[in-house]
Amino acid sequence: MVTSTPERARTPGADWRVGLSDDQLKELLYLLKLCRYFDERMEALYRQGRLPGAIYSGRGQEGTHVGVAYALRPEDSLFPTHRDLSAQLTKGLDLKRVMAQYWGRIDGYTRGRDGNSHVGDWFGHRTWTVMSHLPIAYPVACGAALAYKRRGEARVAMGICGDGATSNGRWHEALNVSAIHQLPVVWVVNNNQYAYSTPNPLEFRVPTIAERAAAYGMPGVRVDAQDVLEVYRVAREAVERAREGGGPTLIECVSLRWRGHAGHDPAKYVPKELLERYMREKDPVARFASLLIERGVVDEEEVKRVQERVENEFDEGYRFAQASPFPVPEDVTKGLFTDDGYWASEPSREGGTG
Amino acid sequence: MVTSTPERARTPGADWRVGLSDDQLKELLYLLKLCRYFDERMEALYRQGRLPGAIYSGRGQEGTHVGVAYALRPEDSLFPTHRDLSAQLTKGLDLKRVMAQYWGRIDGYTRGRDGNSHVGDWFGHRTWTVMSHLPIAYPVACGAALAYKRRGEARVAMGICGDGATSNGRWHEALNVSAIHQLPVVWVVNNNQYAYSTPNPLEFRVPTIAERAAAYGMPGVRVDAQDVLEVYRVAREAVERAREGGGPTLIECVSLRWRGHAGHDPAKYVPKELLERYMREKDPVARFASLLIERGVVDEEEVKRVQERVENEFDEGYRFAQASPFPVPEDVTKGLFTDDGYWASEPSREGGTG
Amino acid sequence: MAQTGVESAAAGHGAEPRGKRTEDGQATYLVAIAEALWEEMERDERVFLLGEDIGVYGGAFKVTEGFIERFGPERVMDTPIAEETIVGLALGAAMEGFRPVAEFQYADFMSSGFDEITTALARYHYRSGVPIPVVLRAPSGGGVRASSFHSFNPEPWFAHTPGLKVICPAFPSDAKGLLKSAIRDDNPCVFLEHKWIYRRIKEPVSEDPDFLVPIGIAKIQREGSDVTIVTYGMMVHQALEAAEDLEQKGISAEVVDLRTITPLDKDTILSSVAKTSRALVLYESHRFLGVGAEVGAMIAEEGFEHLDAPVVRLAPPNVPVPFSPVLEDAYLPQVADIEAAVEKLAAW
Amino acid sequence: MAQTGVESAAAGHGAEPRGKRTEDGQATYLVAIAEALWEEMERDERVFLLGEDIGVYGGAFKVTEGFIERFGPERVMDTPIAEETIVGLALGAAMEGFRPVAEFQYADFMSSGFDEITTALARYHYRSGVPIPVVLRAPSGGGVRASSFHSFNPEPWFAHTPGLKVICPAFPSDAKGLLKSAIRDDNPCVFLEHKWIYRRIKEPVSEDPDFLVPIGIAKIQREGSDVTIVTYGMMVHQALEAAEDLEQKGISAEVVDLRTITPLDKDTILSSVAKTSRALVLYESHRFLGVGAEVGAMIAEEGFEHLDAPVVRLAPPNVPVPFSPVLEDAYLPQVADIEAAVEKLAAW
Ligand SMILES: Cc1ncc(C[n+]2csc(CCOP(=O)(O)OP(=O)(O)O)c2C)c(N)n1
Ligand SMILES: Cc1ncc(C[n+]2csc(CCOP(=O)(O)OP(=O)(O)O)c2C)c(N)n1
Ligand SMILES: [Mg+2]
Ligand SMILES: [Mg+2]
Repeated sequence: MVTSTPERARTPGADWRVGLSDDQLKELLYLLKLCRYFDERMEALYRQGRLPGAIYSGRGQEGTHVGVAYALRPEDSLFPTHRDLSAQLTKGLDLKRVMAQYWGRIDGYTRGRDGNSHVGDWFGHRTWTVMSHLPIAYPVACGAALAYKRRGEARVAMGICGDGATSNGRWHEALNVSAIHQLPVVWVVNNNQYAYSTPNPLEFRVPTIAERAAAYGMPGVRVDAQDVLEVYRVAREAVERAREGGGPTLIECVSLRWRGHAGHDPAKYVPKELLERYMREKDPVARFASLLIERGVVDEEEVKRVQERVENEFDEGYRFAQASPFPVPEDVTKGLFTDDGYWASEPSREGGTG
Repeated sequence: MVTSTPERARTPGADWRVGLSDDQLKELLYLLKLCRYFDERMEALYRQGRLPGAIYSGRGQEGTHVGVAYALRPEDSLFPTHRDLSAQLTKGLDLKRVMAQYWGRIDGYTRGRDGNSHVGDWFGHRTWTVMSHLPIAYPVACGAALAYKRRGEARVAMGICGDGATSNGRWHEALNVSAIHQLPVVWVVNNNQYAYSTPNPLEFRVPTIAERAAAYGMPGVRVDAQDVLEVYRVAREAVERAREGGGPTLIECVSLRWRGHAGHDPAKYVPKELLERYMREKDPVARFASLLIERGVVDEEEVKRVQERVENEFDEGYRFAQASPFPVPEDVTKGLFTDDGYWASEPSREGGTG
Repeated sequence: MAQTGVESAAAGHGAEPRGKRTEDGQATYLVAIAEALWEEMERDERVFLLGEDIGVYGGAFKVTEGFIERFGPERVMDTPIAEETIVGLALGAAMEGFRPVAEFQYADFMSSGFDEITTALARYHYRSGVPIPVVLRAPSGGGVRASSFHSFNPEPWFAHTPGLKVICPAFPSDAKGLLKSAIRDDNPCVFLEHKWIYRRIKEPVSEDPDFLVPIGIAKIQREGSDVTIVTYGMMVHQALEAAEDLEQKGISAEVVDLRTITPLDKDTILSSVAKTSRALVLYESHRFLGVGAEVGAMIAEEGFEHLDAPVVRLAPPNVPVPFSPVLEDAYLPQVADIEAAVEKLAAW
Repeated sequence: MAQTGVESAAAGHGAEPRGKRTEDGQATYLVAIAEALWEEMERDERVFLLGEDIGVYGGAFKVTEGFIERFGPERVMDTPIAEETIVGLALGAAMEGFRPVAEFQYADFMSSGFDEITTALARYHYRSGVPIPVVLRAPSGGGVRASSFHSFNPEPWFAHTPGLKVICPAFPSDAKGLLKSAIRDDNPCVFLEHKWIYRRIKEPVSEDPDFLVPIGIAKIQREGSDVTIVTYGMMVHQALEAAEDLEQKGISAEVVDLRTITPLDKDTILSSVAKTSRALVLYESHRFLGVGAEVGAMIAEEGFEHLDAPVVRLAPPNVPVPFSPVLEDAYLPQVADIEAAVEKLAAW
């Protein structure tokens, strides 16, 4: 196992920007801000009772989500969980359609069949439509990676799951099979130190998750996810190794879940000091903005403009979602199988009670 | 991970008999011979079409089965698989009732409800009634061990499974949970190098199974199972550690499956030279008999007498099984729940069509 | 008994602490369940709880809030997300004399522990004679806008599996009495709590520590003479609402609440049908091979001579539970659907 | 068509290689299945096989013997004992354009991959629109003295699960034609082969590479006028044997072979019942909520006006499949039981 040393990349001589252009660095900033703002606003709407269903905040973990997903090419596939909406947004999902999903509208990616972060866009941005059962997409990521390998395509599948999901049998099966067949897959564990209320020591008895990679015969890396560039660097290395036939890698990104498991959870079980320290010292969004200012890539003005852009996009998405009709009730039985052609045709935009 | 060195125990100064008395050494010899003879005779009966159902030979792995089970006390529990009948016999199961089980008779431990090595005797010798699904008893062993820990009893649970079963998610879950809660459990993997026809390299990509123990935060030991004393020594160490509150251990016992997966399988996929070498050089039964003769614990005569005893017991068991009646057909629906008292009363010995 | 319509928004996601009885001594379904657990843990130290986030957090729905403070982390055991092993832990401990009660965070995740439930837990006794006093509790069912993975009704899978008793109470008293019976039962019981009911339904509930409701006995929740509605779980409440409306229209519906799916109380069902000659089987699990398939087939076989009309089934279609309120309402049988079906039957 | 009694001893445990067609061109059920796989792999390179021991070994029942030599280890992929992941591999590869056919060594072990089957595989399309051309093949059923863990009939679990097509052929031609249809279908299909039938039943089978049997259509295997026997799988053969005997006694039984459980061919069932006015539903899965529960309830609901007698069900009791021949024979419906049930129905 390797523990990545974030500061290394900043030492004189090393390329602090890990090969990224100014435009790319700015794109990362935009993504971090977008994900953060989306998360904050959606929670506010939830608290006001203006959002149906559930929300799963990824706040504090943007370094993980944006960093790993940014290492993927459009043709690579992503298999995330409930917590990883920011990774899906980084992969390119349309904010407007994501928001329509949250409000159960026909323009949501699932056409109203699912809500919140249980979203995906396979034929567009090649992301798995999230399912709750943990980590049910890990074995599926093996299957996609198998397809790439069989066809000799230079593509990679990435699976993300939480620390808690690593206790589940499927996690072991998927890592094991990916190693045996040297599949082009990258396994990301978003170790935010809690599975709902359950802390790491009740999930496993080893100091790190990354060291478990050895049990499968694959490299393991542990990275501090406050630093999006370091996460990106580590992920890119793993993605490129996989792409070149070097097999799977396990990456543990360490952060803290700033909010409760879901909207209703005040997360009193997280020690206050720990949370405050993370929010103060390890905010991946604030850190990255400071870094870019410090390095002269952007100035305060530009950061403000990014923030404005993000807010506008959110408002636009919100209006789009509210204007999108509900699905038609009669369609509830359609599209279970391909046979009725429901998904092959545009959905009806009339007749829903919205 | 530790790789045990069988020869170490034989070096001058070391206690070659690992603390066992002459009587105990002789008991081991008897058990090895019993298990071997039973295995051979049952296969012969199967080939003659005189045995219904299936058989799963454990030949060549007696060093594992006898060695680990001999390290348990009567009050410890054993959770074996289809391959591990010899471990159950070592734990004390009555050969006669085991044979009645093979022939579907009422005196079998399952009262005819299951056959072959899918046997167990919970209230007697504290062995799990084997189920096929791999490794379904591993999580159950955690539960038994949890009970011992909770009550402060100095008891241990032992789970056995094959190399192939380690690829299954349950294996990971059980090891992980046992480590988190430091349960008094010993995990034995009977690595006979094949899962049905599937060789180790298609099951995992690490050199050994024992080294996976590190991923759970428990000790791992790999032992050459040709040497029953060394297996016993390693198992006893693990059992005693567990008993004293030291938590779980993973033990990998390496041998080779001499016969096919089940009676019908000629196992052509096992390289002939490999098999021959194991049969010639690594026969745990023959080796142990030679050792005891060499060390003067028994002579050729006594070995012959043990063999005779074993053969007589088999014949007696055979006669017992054939004389045992079949269950009564009307009882097929009984004993699904405790409510009808079926298992609390002696079974009817009349009315079966046997 | 208070009750709100099925169309109200998500409430099952564990928003509030479970709370206590009301001042006049009524208990919600959730409180009744918590009381059953508490009393049985007080009564019998072999009883312990295990599951995800049930300790410090008190469970996703706060059923076990306050338990860890009273009983400690050994008897209120937080487990990793390893459902196969949660079941295995319960089974192994039961074999050694404990009486474990395992909580699944949602009944949906019982599929993640399916093999240990249907193979190990369910079949062990039949082959060994060892008593297996295990209860698996799980919040099931829809109507709370929780979509496909938090609304499932697994009872048909488990009712088809030999060796499990499957319990689906609709009222606080039944929930309490049946859960206490399940904990005292020497066999594996799947106890499905309905998350729509948790905080919606309350009633006076016995405080007798030995108050038990027997497993396997249905209950007539409302007497009637024209049509029998056989149902269970959340649908009991929709059926009662429909029956009330139907009364105005001069149709007298009898509501049979199964309470237990296996063993199924055929006698109560058949006597009711003998009286009314008409049966509507109403259920929330998917229509095809849902619980009502067994009930319908059973009536058609054993109550044929009583029937003056077809045995009609009303149930959700065979698709995953959808999220959008419009779709979920189209998916679940509504009170109006029940009334229409009963009217049609009555006019047969 | 050759056939031996249900009481004969174990034959399903993969004892012999699958062999070829007989000299006169007949194929056993097992050979017909192997041909379907082979032809579809020849026709479409996106089709590949995966499962435990299917490569070098040729599968526990030798269905894929000789395949790895022809198609190589990539298209005949041996997997570890990781059923959840076998299903996940198939699903992921299907999402990327392959058409995987996964073999379960026994249908019993589908419970070990249950979550990926019923959650991931079954529900993905409804929420995403992505076609999922996956076939899960598995040897199911009893009658071969293989006891509880090698005799299971999982079809009720999967038929209740929205999003799976469940296929249970009884004859070689149907097995071949339906398997080819399943492989060409863009949806997840659970294809349950009956291990008792594998080597027992043979018949002439089409060699046309485009010979397909449509999914979702039942077949009347024997015409009759007095009683309809609705059944599938191994029980079709018992029903036909019973029908033959009954003919001697002057009772004319019609045998409807469902072939597919979902989608269920209601029309064929109901037309037959309309003709005979009497239905016996015969099935091998446990009685309670087994396939016949749905069929019985459906007839009682939609064919009520045709019925002159109760819809009778004949099925094994709700206990695990026992090993001892005496017990297994008591467990499985026997030809004599079928005859008795039909006689009783005919005399109603
Ligand atoms: C198999 C399964 N069991 C239980 C749950 C309920 N559940 C949802 S999220 C969660 C905690 C997940 O923790 P972790 O994997 O660390 O992810 P995080 O939410 O922290 O990102 C649990 C227990 C589930 N989704 N799947
Ligand atoms: C979950 C599951 N899948 C498939 C099988 C079928 N099966 C029985 S034994 C076996 C091979 C087991 O190999 P291993 O674990 O190495 O044990 P061994 O037989 O070599 O002792 C397989 C695949 C099973 N019993 N359980
Ligand atoms: Mg977490
Ligand atoms: Mg092996």
